[in-house]
This record gives sequence, structure tokens and C-alpha cells, in this order.
Amino acid sequence: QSRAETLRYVTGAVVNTLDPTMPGSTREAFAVSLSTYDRLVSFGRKQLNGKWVFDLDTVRGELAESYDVSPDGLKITFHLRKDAKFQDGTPVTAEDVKWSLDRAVTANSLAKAQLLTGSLTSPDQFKVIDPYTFEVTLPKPDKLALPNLATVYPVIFNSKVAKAHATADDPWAQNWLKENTAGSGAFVIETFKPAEQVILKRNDAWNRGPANSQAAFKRLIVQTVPEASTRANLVERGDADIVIDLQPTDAAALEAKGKLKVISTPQYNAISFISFNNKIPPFDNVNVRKAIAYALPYDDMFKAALFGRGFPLYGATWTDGKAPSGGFPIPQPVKLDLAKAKEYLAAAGMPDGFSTTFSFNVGQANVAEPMAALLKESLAKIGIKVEIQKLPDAQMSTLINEKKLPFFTENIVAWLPSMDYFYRNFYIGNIRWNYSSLDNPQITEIAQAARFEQDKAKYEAMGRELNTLNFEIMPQIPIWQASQDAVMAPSIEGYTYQFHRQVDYRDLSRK
Amino acid sequence: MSTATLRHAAFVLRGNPLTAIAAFATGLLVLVALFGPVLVPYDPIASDVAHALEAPSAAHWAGTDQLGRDVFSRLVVAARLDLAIAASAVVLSFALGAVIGSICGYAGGRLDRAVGRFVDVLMAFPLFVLAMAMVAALGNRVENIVIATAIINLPFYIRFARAEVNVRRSAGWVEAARACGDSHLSVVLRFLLPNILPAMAVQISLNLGWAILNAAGLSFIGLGVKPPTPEWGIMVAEGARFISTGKWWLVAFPGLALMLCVLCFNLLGDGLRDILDPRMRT
Amino acid sequence: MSQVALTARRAGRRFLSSLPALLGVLVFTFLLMRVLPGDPAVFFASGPTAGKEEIETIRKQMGLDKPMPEQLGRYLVDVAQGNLGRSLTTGQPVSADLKERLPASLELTFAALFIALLSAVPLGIAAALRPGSVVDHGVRLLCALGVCVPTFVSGLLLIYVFYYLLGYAPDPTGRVDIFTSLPPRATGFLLIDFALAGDFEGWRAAASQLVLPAFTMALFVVAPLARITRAAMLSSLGSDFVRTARSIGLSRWRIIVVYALRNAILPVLTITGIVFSTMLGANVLVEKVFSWPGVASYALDALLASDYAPVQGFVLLMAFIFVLVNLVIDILYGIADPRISVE
Amino acid sequence: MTQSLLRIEDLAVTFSTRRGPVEAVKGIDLDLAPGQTLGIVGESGSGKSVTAFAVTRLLDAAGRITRGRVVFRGEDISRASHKTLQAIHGAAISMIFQNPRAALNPIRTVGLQLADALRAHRTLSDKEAREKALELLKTVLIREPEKRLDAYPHELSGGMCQRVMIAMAIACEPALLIADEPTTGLDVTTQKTVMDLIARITRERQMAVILITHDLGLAAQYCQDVVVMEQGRIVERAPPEMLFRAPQHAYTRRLVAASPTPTSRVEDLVADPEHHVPLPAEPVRVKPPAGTPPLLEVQDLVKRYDGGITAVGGVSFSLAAGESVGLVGESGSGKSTISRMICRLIDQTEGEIVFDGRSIGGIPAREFHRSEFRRQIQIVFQDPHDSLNPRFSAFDAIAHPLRRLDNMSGKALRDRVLDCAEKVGLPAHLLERFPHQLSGGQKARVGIARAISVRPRLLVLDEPTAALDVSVQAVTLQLLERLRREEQLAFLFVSHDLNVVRMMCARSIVLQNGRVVEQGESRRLFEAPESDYTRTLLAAVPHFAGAA
Ligand SMILES: Nc1ncnc2c1ncn2[C@@H]1O[C@H](COP(=O)(O)OP(=O)(O)OP(=O)(O)O)[C@@H](O)[C@H]1O
Ligand SMILES: Nc1ncnc2c1ncn2[C@@H]1O[C@H](COP(=O)(O)OP(=O)(O)OP(=O)(O)O)[C@@H](O)[C@H]1O
Ligand SMILES: [Mg+2]
Ligand SMILES: [Mg+2]
Repeated sequence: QSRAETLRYVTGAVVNTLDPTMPGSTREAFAVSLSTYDRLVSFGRKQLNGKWVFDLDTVRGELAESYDVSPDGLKITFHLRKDAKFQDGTPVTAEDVKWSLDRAVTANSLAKAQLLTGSLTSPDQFKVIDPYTFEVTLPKPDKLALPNLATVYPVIFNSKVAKAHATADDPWAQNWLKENTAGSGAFVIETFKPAEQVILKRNDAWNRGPANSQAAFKRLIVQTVPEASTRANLVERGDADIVIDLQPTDAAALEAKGKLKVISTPQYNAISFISFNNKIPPFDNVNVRKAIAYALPYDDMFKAALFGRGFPLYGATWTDGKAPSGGFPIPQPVKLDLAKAKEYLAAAGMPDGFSTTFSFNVGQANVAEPMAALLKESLAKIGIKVEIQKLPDAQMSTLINEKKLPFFTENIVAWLPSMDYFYRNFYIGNIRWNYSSLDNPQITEIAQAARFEQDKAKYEAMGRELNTLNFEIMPQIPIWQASQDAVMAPSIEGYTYQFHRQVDYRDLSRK
Repeated sequence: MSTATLRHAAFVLRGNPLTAIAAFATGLLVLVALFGPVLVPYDPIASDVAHALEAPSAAHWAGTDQLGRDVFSRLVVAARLDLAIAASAVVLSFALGAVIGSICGYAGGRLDRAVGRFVDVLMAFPLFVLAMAMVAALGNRVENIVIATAIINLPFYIRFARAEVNVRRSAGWVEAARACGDSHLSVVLRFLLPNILPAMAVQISLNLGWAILNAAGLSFIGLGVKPPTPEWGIMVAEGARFISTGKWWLVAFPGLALMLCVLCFNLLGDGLRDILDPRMRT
Repeated sequence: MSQVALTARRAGRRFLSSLPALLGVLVFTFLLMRVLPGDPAVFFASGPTAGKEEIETIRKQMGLDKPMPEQLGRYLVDVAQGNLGRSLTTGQPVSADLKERLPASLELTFAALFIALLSAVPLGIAAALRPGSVVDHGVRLLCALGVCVPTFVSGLLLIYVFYYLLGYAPDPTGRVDIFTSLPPRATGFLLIDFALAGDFEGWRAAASQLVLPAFTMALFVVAPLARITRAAMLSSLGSDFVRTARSIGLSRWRIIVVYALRNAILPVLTITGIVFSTMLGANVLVEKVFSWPGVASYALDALLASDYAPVQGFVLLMAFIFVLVNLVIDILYGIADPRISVE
Repeated sequence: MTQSLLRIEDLAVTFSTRRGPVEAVKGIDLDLAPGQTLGIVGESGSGKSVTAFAVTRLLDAAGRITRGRVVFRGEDISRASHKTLQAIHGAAISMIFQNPRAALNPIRTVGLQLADALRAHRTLSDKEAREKALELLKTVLIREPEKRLDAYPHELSGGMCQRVMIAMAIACEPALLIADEPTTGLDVTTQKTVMDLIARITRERQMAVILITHDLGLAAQYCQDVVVMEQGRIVERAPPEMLFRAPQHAYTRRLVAASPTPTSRVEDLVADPEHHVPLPAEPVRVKPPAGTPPLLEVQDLVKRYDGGITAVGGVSFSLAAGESVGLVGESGSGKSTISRMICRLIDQTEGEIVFDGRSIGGIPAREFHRSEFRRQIQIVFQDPHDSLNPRFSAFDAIAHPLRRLDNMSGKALRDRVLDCAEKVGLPAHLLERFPHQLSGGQKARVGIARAISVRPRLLVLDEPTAALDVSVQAVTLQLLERLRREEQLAFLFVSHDLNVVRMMCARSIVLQNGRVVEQGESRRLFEAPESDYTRTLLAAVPHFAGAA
């Protein structure tokens, strides 16, 4: 193949498995799995501010030609494409789908916990009607059941091949699938060097692209290049075709040069926070939290750390102190106001401030470090002495999980970014992602109820209530949604911002 | 130092302009470390986002960084911390290494072999990874960076001291000291140790530079001194991220400072070697 | 010949005597890794919905649910059986990863050492032939300049200049241009494998990829090598036997090469051994900067992720190589210096 | 001397040092006929070696011939080119150096080095070179020459190395051989065989020889003509009989007087009438009452080192208070080991040491520094330079045992140090100097002062003068003798110089391989030795023929 028919994608992250459900698999591994496996359904895409982004609200068929939801919302029936073939040439049947989904909810894998959020928990829910018809039964109508089947985990395996490699210890062939694929995807693995590179070639038989087409590129190279500035050099010199994890400064510079195509999309299913552990004094005091919220130099941080590349979640005005919308996240009515901050601090009984540590992880240093420096400087003005702690990633996640960090910055991502999903997964329970260790019965109750609320207006009202409540309690401070800067050769087309924040290589083509 | 040593030093320096320059520059560096913080034009940690990433100008001689801080002021202020890290790490490993090494070199036998084993274990470690692991385990505070640097230097000092003592331990004056009523320990500490000092001074000087680079390397992978404290290594590591965007001053000036400092120590070490080389004395 | 037998026996003895050091390294690394505050299970259970259960699963997989002494015991037994555990970062057995990546590191280190020796030894000799001259000072300055820049800075600068600005160097993304097809793996050393396969196009691609990182690394070790060469040459040039050689009327070159240099090689050899081992372990940053798929960058990633097995495996490998290199140096030394084999 | 082989005219050599230029050789004239053997004698630093190196143009980079000519076979080679010199070296003039082991390349076999020497001036095939080398080894009387051809220098003894050196020097049949202290550092017995060999070979091949030495006896025995050098100048030239019987120059006289001969007495060593202070008379030794134990009694002393070397294998002797006993033997015979054991610096393996009736052999060397006997047994070491801590001034060195053993300080300490310095004749102004600022003789005095400062009763002297020039040795020996007589010290005097022992000690013990071969009255022992070994030793001592 010629260079033009090859797509070279470079990234700082690594691919560590070919099975996206393997515990510990990386984000880049998800991206590869999108090309090697198909799912029953996938999300559509829409244009937002002139850029293509995924559309949570359109779920379209991938291996399924179509699907029907029963009126009571308890049954989803999938009609499989009859022309879909696995990479070994055998047809994709409902048996394969059943085996794959059984695996997803049974085996010890990432899929299990994810599908749980869509009420998919047991093999009993999956039924083969005929070789090309498949039925899913739900205990309760669940908005997230169908979207869950479009996430990266419920991939459809070639069950015959997989079973052939299953063993008594490993009934779901997890070991084998880690390094091999048995899918029907658009690309076939050519070489896989974990943590180094993956080279894929086109599966010419695949026809799930727009208008039943093949993938545009004949060959696909996914390569790990740890040094961010090298990635910038590579794409600038045209040696790489697309990269999405540049430093904000490089992205800004490349955009300014105008030679390359730079598509910046705020990661609107992700949020960056300044978090407090609401159980550790003095952050158990809402006035302390508010004092800090008014003492952060938001604009400077946004400009210096992010080079303005993102969507700010501060500086809004809520007319009556109530949230204007029920979506999540929405910009908060906070801004730098040291006088107000001092008032809150005084109200908390600590007019002279206190000392604390602020942590971030090494992997995010290029954004978090300037941010932390500005935060430290600004908080010092209201008497809060901050010591900055930079932690290796594993330590940071351990400390967060053990709820030992008082004050830090972190990000979250929701694959299915609905309002209730955010509240349920990031503000409730003793789980890692509940950064603020919030345990508020009111929020818990409304969020749980919202999950199954089918009425759009009621749902919106619930959202508004939650948002208002959240602002009053201020468990943590959302600061922005950083942009995903996709920098690519001018000839590359079709880039879409996806819920998994990776490039779906099937979207891309060369002009 | 006797006058003869001084005279000899002067003689070597005259024949060796590089060492003389290095000695002068080192002196300057120490002065900067001592008085720099009161001389700098700007507060090294005060941000000014409106003037971020400005190229060198009359107002900011070395430009400004991502937060609009004055790079020159940060450079000057960083000298103290960097020299302190290097010096304390080297002094620590030197003190430990020289004593342990001398005792082993003098005693020989089982103790020597046991410590030799231990040194082998340390030497067999990939040292930079060991330093990283230690800093990661203990937390990246200045003390820990110093300790890690000291520990990875330790085996070299032990070996060096051991070898130096070994060649001297059968010298007449060692036996004479014993005949004069000194115990073994006192012979080691009061006779041998002072005598190997000059030879070790060379090692120290070379290691000073190495310690600074080591700290810079740790900074590069994110295990360096805490922000926003100015430190050359971190500044270089951060600046390195801007190479590709053409913000050269962010890496060039701290890099130059680091380079100059390490260069001085190295040249000084070379010069010291000549000053102390007995063959140069007549 | 009994000389060979003697050398072999000495090497064997030395190897045996270094086994305790290896064990020490093993145990020490094991403990050091457990002291790291990070919990690998938590780090790798990073899926958007990772919960307690997932963390427990990974923990069980890694055997972290067992008491520490038992973990150590199991680990030692595993290592004795050649099983170094599994990396969570790559999902592969550590031994396989190391086997895959070691040749890359070795190739780079050898190349760097080659460049370094090739420049350091002549420089050292030139300086020693005229001590105190301009040449001597020049060499000294040159060497000092090499060691005073952190490798990651020199690496990035070289990339910036030779790849980005000038375009002379190929893209710094690993061992060979991604579009070059790899030769069948015989040794893992690309230069050798390409040569064996007779693919000289590929050989050139691999070699040109190697130049910048090797040069970056070499820069850092030229100084100690040149310094030692100079000192050793000075002392052997000033020795009695060189005077003897002059007194019997040998030619100047013969004296320098056969008499002075051959004797000066001995200390250089020792330092080369040390330099080689430290380089292999310390080229973390170079490997990172050049996306070199070597063992050091592998260990670095694992370390930051608190992924125990690869770090332990890496350290063990390095220690083993250290022992091996010492052994080789020892044998070479024994060959080069007949005085050694007695005693 | 019609046709001279080598003629040196007004040769001067200057070294540039950091203290400025130093003229080491200040204009000497010399003449050497073919086949003649010329000795150059003089004290250390008098310029003997520099002269030799200047002639062969092997000087250090720092040294330069500033004046004069060196005419070899009618051609001035003092300014000859590199090429010319290379052709002369080895082929026409060759040299033999002191310390033969260091002078041979340690990592090249003897055969190859010989071949190098041969091929430097002729083209030979490998095989021919090897055959020639073998022949040469045979010429220098090495046993098993075939085997030695593939040996490395470290596998040969010092004497053998020197023979190889000689073989290399004569490989290309040069007309002139310069031997710079060829036997220093070798045993007396080896010295004799090596010198005899040189003499025989050069006579057979009619080579001219310049023999540089500081041993007058050696020069006298082997040379037809001897020149005496002092401070870069030649002060006298004469055939040896003349020179020693009737030395003309004052310096020569001093030198001759200071060289111990089988008949010299300590009293006569220093031939400088002006500075001569007569020694006090030998104190009358009162016979101790019966039953008084001797000061030191050594019984069956054995020392084995790791690796099975038995350095000392059962030595017994005793020593009375105020007595001086000599310990002689060739290198490696165990002399130093015995003295160290007696000083309790190392532990014996077996045997007993009784001091003043009390056993000290049982106190481990490690603990001995706390013993009351520590101050009573002191030692003076061989190399005065090596035995002084380079970081201690002379004052500190002398004061050190006083501080440690007598806890002295302040004025008392100062007085005692000054007192000791005066006793050994060390001017007070030298006390502030460091070892490298003192001359050899001065350093020896510091060492002695240190040893006597705590008023010991037994002084062990381990070759106290071996590293000193004859004239300095003479003064030091006199000093020691005076101290012994005045302070009632007992000496255990270790030396390999039989003449010195005979002079200094009433009784002597001869050691061989760690065992006592013979002991008794020195005079009797050396006049009528009982063992063959003692006889060989005595025969090997060079002597001035017919010296008074
Ligand atoms: N490389 C040198 N640099 C400076 N001075 C030197 C050098 N070599 C010799 N000298 C000086 O030249 C003088 C004569 O030295 P030389 O070696 O000829 O003495 P020597 O008579 O051979 O003595 P020895 O018996 O100790 O060998 C001494 O004063 C010495 O210090
Ligand atoms: N530390 C040691 N370990 C092993 N062997 C030793 C040690 N010291 C001395 N020897 C050996 O013991 C023997 C006696 O040595 P010693 O030094 O007593 O001889 P010496 O008579 O003083 O000789 P010299 O005249 O050369 O000083 C020698 O064969 C020597 O090699
Ligand atoms: Mg001499
Ligand atoms: Mg001795």
C-alpha cells in the first residue's frame, strides 16, 4: 500500500490488550477494539458548533440491521445483518451475540460493571430467537440499556473461535483474546507489540461504514511516542497523520501556524475538578469550600494552564440563585472574588486561614502544575497556605481510592453523559470516583429516582434541583471541560469526537 | 592548607587557565546562591498571566514562563536550592562512604567482604531507576531527592575510599601510629581518613555536577522538587516541553545555568586532580 | 591450555560469588516496590466504572491479597522457575517483554559505547601525548561539555535540530522506520538481523534511526572514558618500561601503541564495564525521548504505575547483566593482563 | 686514550620546575675509551642519572641539555634528530635500569620483548627472532631459557628480570652499556651474580660500560676508573685503588669514610673533623643479679600468613637491657615480621614473647595500645619518608606518642618535644615543617625522636638507614649509638647490611627463610662464620680492594 492509504496515528498512551474488557486495559486498547470488533449498535454523530461529535441520542445498528423496543420498554429485539461475516469468513449469528453478551455479564471483566449501569446483569436476559434475531429482556425499563450496548465493552466475538481457545480455568478465553482477536471489525491485526505499536490492515469484507462501505484506509498504524513534543513534530512534519494528545501549548502553536487541521472539541462528557474530601477538616465545612471557590484565579488558570483550550465551567450568573438548566455539567456562578472568599473563611471560623496540601498526578502535570502554582499563589492571599504535592499516578489513584487526599485536582469522564449518570457515579457512595466523598441523602435520592424517570420535563426539573443543591453544598468545584485537540494532516477528514475520547479510525478518510 | 599547597595550587592554576576560570565561576555561583534572592528584579514565584511566555526583553532578561514569571529571577533564586541539593547529597554520601570504605579498606577480611557484597548489590542496581523508586516511595520532597542521590552515589565512595585506604594501610606512618598507642579505629579516623580527603575531593567535585543532573532527570519524569519552587532541573524539564513551539528561552537559559554549573564542577574536579597529583609536585 | 581452564575457573568462581548479590537485589527490589505507596490494582482498575470488586480482582490476580512473606516466597519460587510475573501495563509476561525489548536497549547501548570509545580513546591519547597543551585543554573542555547537559535536553535538542529543522534524521519513533518491514528475528539486534537477511536498505534505516539516541548517550560517557584514557596513558607513558622501550630504539608509534596503549587499556577496560552497566540502566530518559522500545523506559512506566513485576524483572535483569559484564570484563582483563591469573 | 668512544664536554642539563629552572648537571667533562668500564659514584641527587639520561637523550620532557656536547664515535648526539637517536638506541648505546621488574613491560612476554629489542634494528622473521632471543637468554645464564621465553616479568625473580634486562641491552651488540644502579633493591647475593654477569659479558664483547652506583664498594670492585659526582659536578676521577686509598677531594674523603667496611667502627664513620662530637664511652654494664629475666625473651615464635606462607618458623632469642642485637638475612627472611610481632603490631601464630619477665605475647595486637608496655617498646621504620604522616608536622609527629601514651599537653609537651629534637640533633626551627619539606636525614631524625620521646626501654630498628645516603647513614648510625649509650636503650637492629650490623651490634642473629641459621657475638660470627649461608652472605658483600 502507498503511504496515502495508510493512517499513522501516534499517541503518548499504550495499547496493552486486544480485548477491551480485560481488567486494566487502557483507553488506547478501546480505540483499537473499535476497529477490530463490531458491536450490536453504535452511536450516531451530530454537528455541534461546526464539529462532529457523537450523539448519545441516536443509537444505530452496527451488527444489528435494526432493533425494536417493546412498548413497555422491557424487551429489545435485534435483527442481525445477514451479510456480516467474522474475519475468518463465518457469518455472525445470534449464537455469537448471546455468547459474547453472556461473557460480558459473567466473566470477570470491565464489561460486567459497565453493563450493570444499564440493568444488564444476567445471561438469562439474553435469548436467541433465530440465527439472525436476538432478544434482550430488562427487569425495568432503563434508558441506558441500549446505549450501554454501544459502549466499547459488549463487543461481539466469534464464539466458535473463542470457545476453541477456552479452557476449564478460563471458560471465556480471556487469556487467548488478550493477544488475539476473533471479531468482525473493519481492521485485522497485523502486528501487535504491546506498549509499542499496533499495525492493522483493512478487512476488505467489512461493510459497516457509511453506505455499506469499507474502511477508507488500507493500513492503520497505532504507535506509542511518549514524548509529547515529538508527537507534535511528527504530525507537523507530516510523518504522522493524526494525534489527539498534544500538550495545549503545542496544539495552540500548531493551530496558529495554520498548516495543519486542528479540531478542538471540548470534552463535554468529561469534567476537570478542584476537589475536596468533604469528610476531612477543614473541608467538611461548606464555608471553607466556598471560600476556596471564590479565591480561585479561574481566568488565569484557564489561560495559563489550558491556553484557553476548553469550555469554562465558571463565571456564570444564576439570576435567582437557582440553576438555569437541568443538564450536567453547567457553568457555575463562581468567579475570583477575594473579599467574598474572606467572608466565607471568617464565617467558617478561620479568618486567618489554614495550611493544607494540594495534590495532582504526574501524568497531568503539564496542565495541573501551572494550575496548582496559580492556586497556591491566590489562596495565599486569603491566608490559606498550600503545599503542592505531585504524585506518581498510581499513588494518586490509591490515595483517592482510600479517600486520603484532602484537596486535589482530578478529571472524570462519563461514557453515557446523562445528568443522572453523572450524579450517580460521581457524587454517591464510597467509590473511587466520588472524589468529594459526598454523602448527601437528598442528592442520592433524587439522582436514583431520576434514573428511571421517563418524563422529560420531570427529569429536567430534577436536574435543576440537583444542580442547585450541588452548588449550595459545593462538594467540589468543576472548573472546565478541556478540549480534545485533534491535530491532523489537512487531508484527513471525518474526525469525530467520540464518547471514549479516542479516535474511531473507521471515521477517517483521506481527501 | 599549608602555604606550600597554596603555592602549588597557584602554580597549577597558572598553567591551567580552564581550572582558574572554573574556580572563579564557581565562586561567583556560590555568591549568587548566597545573595541572589535579594538581588533579583522580580518575585520568582509571582505570576503575571497577562505577560506569559514573553521572549527575552529589557524588562525580562530571560523572558517569562507559562505563568508570566520572570525566568531570570527564577534562575538566580534557584541557584541556592540546586547547590544545596548537590552539596548535601554529595556530603552525605561522602561522609558515609568515606567512613565505611576506610574501615573496610583498613580492616580487610570478613567485614570487608560483607560490605563488598552490599556494595555489589547497590552497584548492580540500575541506579537511576533506584533513585526514582526511592523518591517515589519516600515522596518527592527535597530531603528525599537528596537521600536518593546520596544513596546511589554511596557505592562509588565506598569503593574509592576503600581502595585509597588499602594502598595506605601498610604505610609506615600507619604502623607508627599504632606503635604510638592509637587504636585501629583512631588510626582510620584520625590518620587515614584525613589523608584520603584530597583524593576524594576530586570525586566530590565531579559528583556535585552529577548530582545536579540527577535531580534534573528526576524532575523530567516528574519526581523532582515541588512546584512552584524554582529549580533548574524542573525549569529545564518544563522548558523542554516548549522546544517544539519555539519558546527557546524557557529551556535555553535554565539549561545554560545547569550546564555552566556542572561544567564548573567538572573542570574544577579535573583541576583538583592536577593540583593533588603528587607527580605534579617537585 | 591451562590458561583457559584457569580463566574459566576464575570466572566461574566469580559468578558464584555474585549470586548472593543477585539475591540481595531481588529481595531488596521486592521490598522497595512494596514500600511504594501506590496500589497497582487501583491504578489499573481505572475503567470508568471500576469499583471495589474490580480492584479486588486485579489484586487477587497479582497475589497482593496474600501476606507479604508469602508473596516474597512465591515470588522467589517463581523467579527460580524463570517466571517473572506479568506486566499490567502491557498485559504480557514480563520475561517475554524483557526478551523482546532487551535487544533494543543493548543495541542502543552498544552503539553508544562504540561511538563513545571511538571518540574518547583517541581524544584521551591525544591529550596524554601533550599534557598541558592546547590539545589537552581542548579535550578537557570538550568532555566536560558533554557531561554537563542532561541527556533529555541534549536528546530533545538533537531531535529538534536534526529531525524537525533539518530533516536529516528519521522520525525519532523507535528502532526502525515504521514503514520498513522487519527482518526475521534471529538475534533481536536489528543491525545484525538486517545484515543476516541481506536487507541493506533496512540496515541503513535501522542504523540511521540509531544514530541520534546513541550519540545522545555517548555524549554523556565520553568524558569519563577520555579522562581515564588520558590518565592511564600518562602513567604508562611515564613508566619505566616505556623508558626501556625507548632505550632499545623502538619507533615512536610502536612505543605508543604496543607499550603505552596496551598497558593503558586495562583501566579503560574496567571503566568501560562500569560505563556499560550504568548506561544500560540509566538510559531511561534517552529511551523515553526517542520512543526507544527498550527495557529502561518499560521499567519507568511500570514504576510510575506501581506495576511491580516489570520493575522487579527489570532490576533483576540489570543486576544479572551487571554481573555478566563484570565477568566478561574480568575475563578480558585476565587475557589482557597476565598478572591477574596468578594470585 | 687515543680514540675515545664517548666524550662529554661541558654538559649541562636544566629542568624547568615550578620553582623555576633547576640546573641538575652543571658542566661536566668525561671521556670513555672503547671497552673501558667507568664508575660514577655520588650521593643521591648528585646528577648521576641525569647525566646518563642526557647522554642517551632519554630525559623527561621537563629536562633540557642547555650546554655542551656529547660526542659519540666522533659525532655530536646532544642535538641529534629523533631518527638518528632511534638508530643509536640499543644498537650503539643501551641502558640497564634500577628496579628491573618495573623496567620490563608487565603484559608482554620476555621473549617478545627481547624480539622487540632485536627487531628494532634488524629485520628478522618471527622464528629467527625467537631463536635469537633464546640465545640471549642462554647468554645471561637463565635456567630453563625455553620456558622463560614465554614467561611474563612477574613470573620471574628480581635477579632474573635484571638478567632479561641485560639480555635486551646487549641484544644488538652496542658498543656502550650504561647501567644505572643495576643492583639496587636486589639481595646481596643476587647483586653479586648480576654484577659478575655484566662484567663477564661486557668483557667478552669488549663493550664499554658506565656503571652508576652509590655503593663505593661496588664501583671499586668492578670499574677501572671511578668518577665522583657532587651536586652536578665531577669532583674527582681516579682508578679505584687510588681513590679509596688517597682521596683527593674533601667530598670524596667524606664519602669514603662514611662507607662502612668490615673493619670500620661507628666512631670513625664521620670524617668531618669540625663537626665531630665524640661518642660517649660504652657504659659499663653491671651484670644483673642472677635470676633477673632478660629484657626481652622470644620463644619459638612462628608466623604463618593466610595462604600457607610461613614467614617465621620458630625463632628464639633473648636480649638484655642496654644490649644491641642485630638481625640479618636476605630479603624475605622474616626480619620485618619478627620486629612487628615483638612490637605487637601483628599477632604471632605461635610462640611466646616475654618482656621484662612478663608475658606480652598473650596480649592481642589489637589491644596492645592500652597496655603499659606500649611505651616501653618502640620502633623506627625503614623508610623515613613513608613512616611520617604527610599531614603531621615534625612537631606533631614527635608529640603524637606523648599525647597518646602520656597524656601530655601544653608546655610540658612542648618542652619534651624540644628536648627530644635536640637529642637527635634536629634544629627547633624545622619542627613546624611537614615531611615533604624535610630531607631524608632530617626525616630519619624525626622518626627516631618520635620513637624515643616516650622513653622506651627497647627500640626496634627495622632497617633504619636503608633508604639513606651513606653520609646520612653514618650520621644516623652515630646518633643511634649515642642514644643507646646515653639512655640505656636496648636495640633490636634489623638490617641486611652486614657491615652495619657488625658495627652496631654486639650480638647478631642470622635468619634464612624465617629460621635462625646462626647467632652469637658479631665479631666472631662474621670472622669465622659457621654456616654456609653466612659465608655466602659475607662473600657477596662488595669491598674496596685493599682499602684500609
Ligand atoms: N624530572 C625532573 N624534574 C626536576 N628535577 C629533576 C628531574 N629529574 C631529576 N631532577 C633533579 O636533578 C638532580 C639530579 O638527579 P639524579 O636523578 O641525576 O640524581 P642521582 O645522582 O641519580 O641520584 P639517585 O642516587 O638518587 O638516583 C636532582 O636534584 C633532582 O632533583
Ligand atoms: N601480610 C603478609 N601476607 C602474606 N605474606 C607476607 C605478609 N607480609 C610478609 N609476608 C611474607 O613473609 C615473608 C617474610 O617477610 P618480611 O617482610 O618479614 O621479610 P624481611 O626479612 O623483612 O625482608 P626485606 O629485607 O625485604 O624487608 C616474605 O616471604 C613475605 O612475602
Ligand atoms: Mg639515579
Ligand atoms: Mg623488611
